[in-house]
Amino acid sequence: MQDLTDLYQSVILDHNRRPRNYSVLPSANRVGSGNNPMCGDQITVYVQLDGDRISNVSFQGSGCAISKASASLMTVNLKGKTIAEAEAIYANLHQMVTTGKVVEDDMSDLAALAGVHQFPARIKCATLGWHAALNAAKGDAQPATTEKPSD
Amino acid sequence: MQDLTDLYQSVILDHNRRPRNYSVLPSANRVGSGNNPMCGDQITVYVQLDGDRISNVSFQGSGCAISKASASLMTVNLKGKTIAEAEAIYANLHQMVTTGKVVEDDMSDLAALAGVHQFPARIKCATLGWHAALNAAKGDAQPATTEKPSD
Amino acid sequence: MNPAWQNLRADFPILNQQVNGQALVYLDNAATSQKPQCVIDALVNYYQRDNANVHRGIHTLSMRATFAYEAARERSAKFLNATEPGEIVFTAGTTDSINLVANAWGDKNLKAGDIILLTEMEHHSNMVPWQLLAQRTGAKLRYLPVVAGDTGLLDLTQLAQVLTPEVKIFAFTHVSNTLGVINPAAALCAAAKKVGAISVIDAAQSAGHMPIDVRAMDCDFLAVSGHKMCGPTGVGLLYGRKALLEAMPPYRGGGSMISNVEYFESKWAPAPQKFEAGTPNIADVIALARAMDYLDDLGREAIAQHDEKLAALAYARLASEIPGIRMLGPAHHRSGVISFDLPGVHAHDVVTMADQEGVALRGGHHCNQPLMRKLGLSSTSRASFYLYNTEAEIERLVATLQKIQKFFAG
Amino acid sequence: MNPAWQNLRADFPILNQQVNGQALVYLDNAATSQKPQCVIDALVNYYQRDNANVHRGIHTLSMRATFAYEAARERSAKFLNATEPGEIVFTAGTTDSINLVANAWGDKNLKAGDIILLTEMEHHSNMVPWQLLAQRTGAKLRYLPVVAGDTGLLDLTQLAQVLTPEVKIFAFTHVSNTLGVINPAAALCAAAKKVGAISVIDAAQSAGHMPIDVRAMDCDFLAVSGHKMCGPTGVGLLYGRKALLEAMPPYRGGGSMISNVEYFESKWAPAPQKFEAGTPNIADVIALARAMDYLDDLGREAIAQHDEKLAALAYARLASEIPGIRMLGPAHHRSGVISFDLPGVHAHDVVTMADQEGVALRGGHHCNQPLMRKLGLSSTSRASFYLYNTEAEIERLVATLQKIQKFFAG
Ligand SMILES: Cc1ncc(COP(=O)(O)O)c(C=O)c1O
Ligand SMILES: Cc1ncc(COP(=O)(O)O)c(C=O)c1O
Repeated sequence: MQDLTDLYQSVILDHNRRPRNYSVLPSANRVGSGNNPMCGDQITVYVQLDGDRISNVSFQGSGCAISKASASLMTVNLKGKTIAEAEAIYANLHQMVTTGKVVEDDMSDLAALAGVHQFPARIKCATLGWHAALNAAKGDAQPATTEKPSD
Repeated sequence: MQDLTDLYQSVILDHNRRPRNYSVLPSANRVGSGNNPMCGDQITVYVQLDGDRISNVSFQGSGCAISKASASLMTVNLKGKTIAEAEAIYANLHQMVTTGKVVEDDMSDLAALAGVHQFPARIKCATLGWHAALNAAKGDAQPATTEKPSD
Repeated sequence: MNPAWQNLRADFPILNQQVNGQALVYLDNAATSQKPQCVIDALVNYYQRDNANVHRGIHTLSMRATFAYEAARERSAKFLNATEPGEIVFTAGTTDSINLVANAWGDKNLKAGDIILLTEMEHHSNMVPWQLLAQRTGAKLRYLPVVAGDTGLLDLTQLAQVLTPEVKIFAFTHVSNTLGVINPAAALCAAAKKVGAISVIDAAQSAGHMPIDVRAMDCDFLAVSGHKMCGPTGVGLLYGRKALLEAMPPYRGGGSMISNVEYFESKWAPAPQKFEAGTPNIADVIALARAMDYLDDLGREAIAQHDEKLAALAYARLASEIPGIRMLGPAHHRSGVISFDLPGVHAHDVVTMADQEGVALRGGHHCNQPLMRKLGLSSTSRASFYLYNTEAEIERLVATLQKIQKFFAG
Repeated sequence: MNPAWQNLRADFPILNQQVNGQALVYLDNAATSQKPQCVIDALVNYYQRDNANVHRGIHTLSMRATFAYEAARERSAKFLNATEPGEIVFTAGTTDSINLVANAWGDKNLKAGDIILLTEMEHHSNMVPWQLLAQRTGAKLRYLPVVAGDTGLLDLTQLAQVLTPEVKIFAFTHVSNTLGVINPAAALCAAAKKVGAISVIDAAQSAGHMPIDVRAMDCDFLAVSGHKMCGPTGVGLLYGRKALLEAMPPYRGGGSMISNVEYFESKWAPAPQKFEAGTPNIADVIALARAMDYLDDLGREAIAQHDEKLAALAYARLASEIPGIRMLGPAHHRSGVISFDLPGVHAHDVVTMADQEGVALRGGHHCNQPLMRKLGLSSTSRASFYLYNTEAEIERLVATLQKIQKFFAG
C-alpha cells in the first residue's frame, strides 16, 4: 500500500478522525447540503455570512475519509474569507485535485489533498463539502450534487 | 441463376402471371384477409361456405410471385373441399414448404412450391393466402398475419 | 487522396465473403451498415481488459470503464458539434431516442388542441411514437406533404400553411430511408422556432453519412442509431438542447438516474444521467465512439460525396439500362439510397433473385407504409450505398437486374 | 467433476491481468460479470460474417441474422423454461424490462386506490418505475418489510397483512444485490395469485446464478440483465406470460412492432414483436444466447453451489477474522453477495484501498438507499462472487481487509 499514503496523508487521516467544526452552527444564516448519489454520502454545511464575508462555517454528515477531511479542511480555510476569496481558494483546490498541480505555494494544509488526483473516482469526494459551502454562501438554493457535469 | 428455377418453377411463374380465381366472389359468405407487415403484401380471400364445404373461393391483392402463385394454387386446390380436407391439404403443404418433404404423392401442382423451403424468408409468402382462406372458412375474425409465431 | 480511403474495404472483414457462390455485394446499408475491424476490436478490448459497471465503482476496472464511457459522450458531442457532453443521452437507437422525446418532453408539454407536425416521408419510428403521444394527450397529427410525382421532395410551398402556432413539435427526417431525399434541416428548424415549436430531427440515415452540426441546424433534438454508422447494434444517442433536457421529467426509472431515493418518492439526477436508467450499454457506447473516429478519419464530407456519386451513377444507369423501371427519389442532390420498382416483378422476387447473385438488396415498404400507399406501391426494391461500395458493384447491380428482368419476361 | 469447470478461469481473458501490481481479484460480480471468450467470439463472428438487419430482409446475411436472433429467443425460452419463445421480449436489461411492465401493463390496469406491493430490499430499478407508475395512476405503494436485525430476510409473517385484495402488482427481487438474501419466489407468486395480483420478479441477480423455471415459480413477469450473467452489456429480456403480453398495449412505438401503419393510426404486431420497436440489439442478443450455453454447460445448479460455498466461507472468515466487522445478510442459504461494514472505515476508503491490492470491491448504497437508511448505514462494502472466483481469492480478501483495518487504526 505504497501509493495510499499519497492519498491518505496523515493530515487527512487526522481530519477524518477528528473533523474540525463538526457541529451545527447556531449563528448560521445559510445552510447548504451536498450529496453524492453514487455512494450515499451526505453533508450539511452551516455558514454564517456577514455581508460577503464567511464569518463562521461548520459541517455535519456522513462520508468517506476524503470527503470528511476535505470538508473539515474547508471549514478551517474558509472561515473569515470573503466569498471571492473562498472561490479563489476553491479554484486552486479544484485544479490541484484534478491535475495534481499545486497552483499556489501557499495551499498550506490543503496540499494534503493533492494525492486525490491519482484517484479520479475520489475527486468528487474531495469537492463535495466545498460545493455545498460555496452554494450556501452564494445563496444558491440547489443542493450540491456531485452529479453536475463540472465538479 | 441455377437454384432459382427450383423456386420459380414454370407452374409458379404461370400462376403469378395469370392467377386463377383472381376476382371478388359475389356469392362469398366469408371474407378473410392476410397481410405480411414486413413487406406490405396484402391479400383478400373470398369464400363461399356451404355447410362445412368450400364451394367456391377466390382472392385479390398484391404480393410477390410466390404469394400470388400460392394463393392462386390454393383456390384451385380448395374448391369443393370440406374444411377438414382443406386443413389436411394445408398441413401437407406447410410441411413441404418448411422441410422440402413432399408428404403425399398426390400433391399434384402444389409440388411446385417445394422449392420454397430453400428460401426460409419466403415461406411466409407461400402460406399467406392459405392462412387467410382457412381463417375465413373457420370463421376466425382475426386477419391472418405472417407475424404469428407459427406459420 | 486521404490515405484512410485506400484499402478501405479491407477494414471490413465481412465484405470478403462469397454469397451463393458470388462475391458479396452489400447494398443494404440503409438497413444497417457493416463494421470496420477497429470497432470490433474496441468491443473485444473492452471485454478482455476493462469490463466493469460504470459510475458507481471506484476500483480500477470501473474507473477505466467509466472514463471510456464518459469519453464517448464527449466524442459524441464533438461528432455533432453539441455545446457540451451533457447534451448527449445514450439510448438503444433512433427509435428509442424518439420515444424518449415523445414521452419525456411530449407528455409534459402537450395538451388537447396542440399539433404535432410530421412529414409524409417519415419512417414508422418517427411516426408511431407521435401517434401514441397524440392518443395520450389529445394532441393531433398533421403532415407536411411530399410533392406529387416520384422525386419525393417535401412540398415546401405548403410549409407556412401547416406550420401554424398550434404546432408544438415538428419532427422530420433529415434523410429519407426510402427516397434518398435530403431535407433542408436548418431551414425547417428555423421555421419551427418561429412558431414556437420544438424541432426533432431523425438523423438515422444522415449521422454516419454527412457532417452534422446541431448548432448550425439549431435543432432541439436529434436522434441517431449507431448500427447505421459503422457502430454496433443496440446503441444510439439523443442530442437534446441542454435547457430542454434539464426541464424534462425522466423517461425510465431505475438505478443511476436518481439523486435520492426514498420508499415513496425520489429525486432525479441532472441530465443526461436522468435519462440513462440502469446499467448502460457500456461496451457498445465505447465502440460507437470508435466508429465516430473511423468516420472522421475518412471525413464525413468525403463520405457524403462518395455516396452521392454512387447514387447518381446508379440512378442514371438503372434509369437508362433497365427498360420500364420506375425510379423513386430525386436524380441528384441525394443520399446513397435508391428505391425503384421493376414492373411485373415484385420487390421480394427481385431481392431473392439478386441474392442468388450475391447482391444484397432490400425489398418492402421500408417502414414507410403510408408513403408507399401514397406512391401507389406496396413495396419497392432498394439499393443503398456506403463508404465501402464501388462503381464495380453498381456494374454488378445493373447486370443482376437485367438478368432478373429477363428471367421474368422469359 | 464436470470438465467445463476445469481451467474455467482461462475462459475469461480479463481475469489474467495485474491491477496496481497485483493479480486482479474481481469481486464485483453483482455489478457486472466478466465475459468468457466464447461470448466475445460470438460478437466477433456475428460482425465479421453475418451482420445485417433482421426481420425485414430476405437476402442471405439478413436471413442468417434473423435466424440467429430468433434462435436466441428460443434459447432464452428454454433457459427460463418458458412455455414458448413468444413469451420472451428482448430489452436493454432488467431496468428496461421492469419499466416495460410498469408502463405497458401498469398504465392500462392500474387506477387510484390500487396498491403496488414491493419489498424493502428492492433495487432502485424495481422501485422507481413503480413510483412513477403510482404518480401517473394514483395507485399507492406498499412495502413488505425486512425483519429487524442484519439478516435482511423478508418478514413473511407480515405477508398476509400487506398482500390484500387491493394489491394489483407484487414486484420483488429474487436475490438481493446488497444482502445476498434469496427470496422464496414461488411462494410469493402463489400468494400474489391468490389475491389476484400479478407477480413481477427482478431476476437480475439470480438468472445467471441458479436454475430459473418460470413455470415452476408460476410468475407473471420476470426481468433479466445479460451483463450480469456472462453476456454483453446493453441487452436483457423480459419473460411475460403469453396471455398478459397479448393483452398489453405497446411500450415504445416504431418500426417492426406494427402490423399496419397509416398516417393517423396504426395496428400492432402480436407479442413479442409488439414490444420490440426499432432495430433490436441483434449482436448482443445472439451473444447472450451463447452465454446461456456457457452457463448451462457448467450447470446452473453447480454455479449456485459454488457461489454459496464461497459466500459461506467468506462470511465465516470475515466475521471471525476482522474484529468489529458488521456482516449483513444471512450466514447461510444465500447467494454469492456479501455486504459488510468495517467500523471507522468508510466503504469508499475500503474500496480504494482494496483496489491498491488488486481486489475489486464495490462500496456505496448499491442502489438500495432506503434499505441502507433502514439499516442505519449510508453505505456498505460489498464482495460478490461468481463462477470463476476461488477460495484463494477469499484469502486475498481477508488479508486485504486486515491490512486496511491496520492502516486506519494506525
Ligand atoms: C437486484 C437488481 N435489480 C435490478 C438491477 C438493474 O439491472 P440493470 O442495471 O442491468 O438494468 C440490478 C443491477 O444493477 C440488481 O442488482
Ligand atoms: C429514417 C429512419 N428513421 C428511423 C429509423 C429507426 O432506426 P432504428 O431501427 O435504429 O431505431 C430508421 C432505420 O430503420 C430510419 O431509416
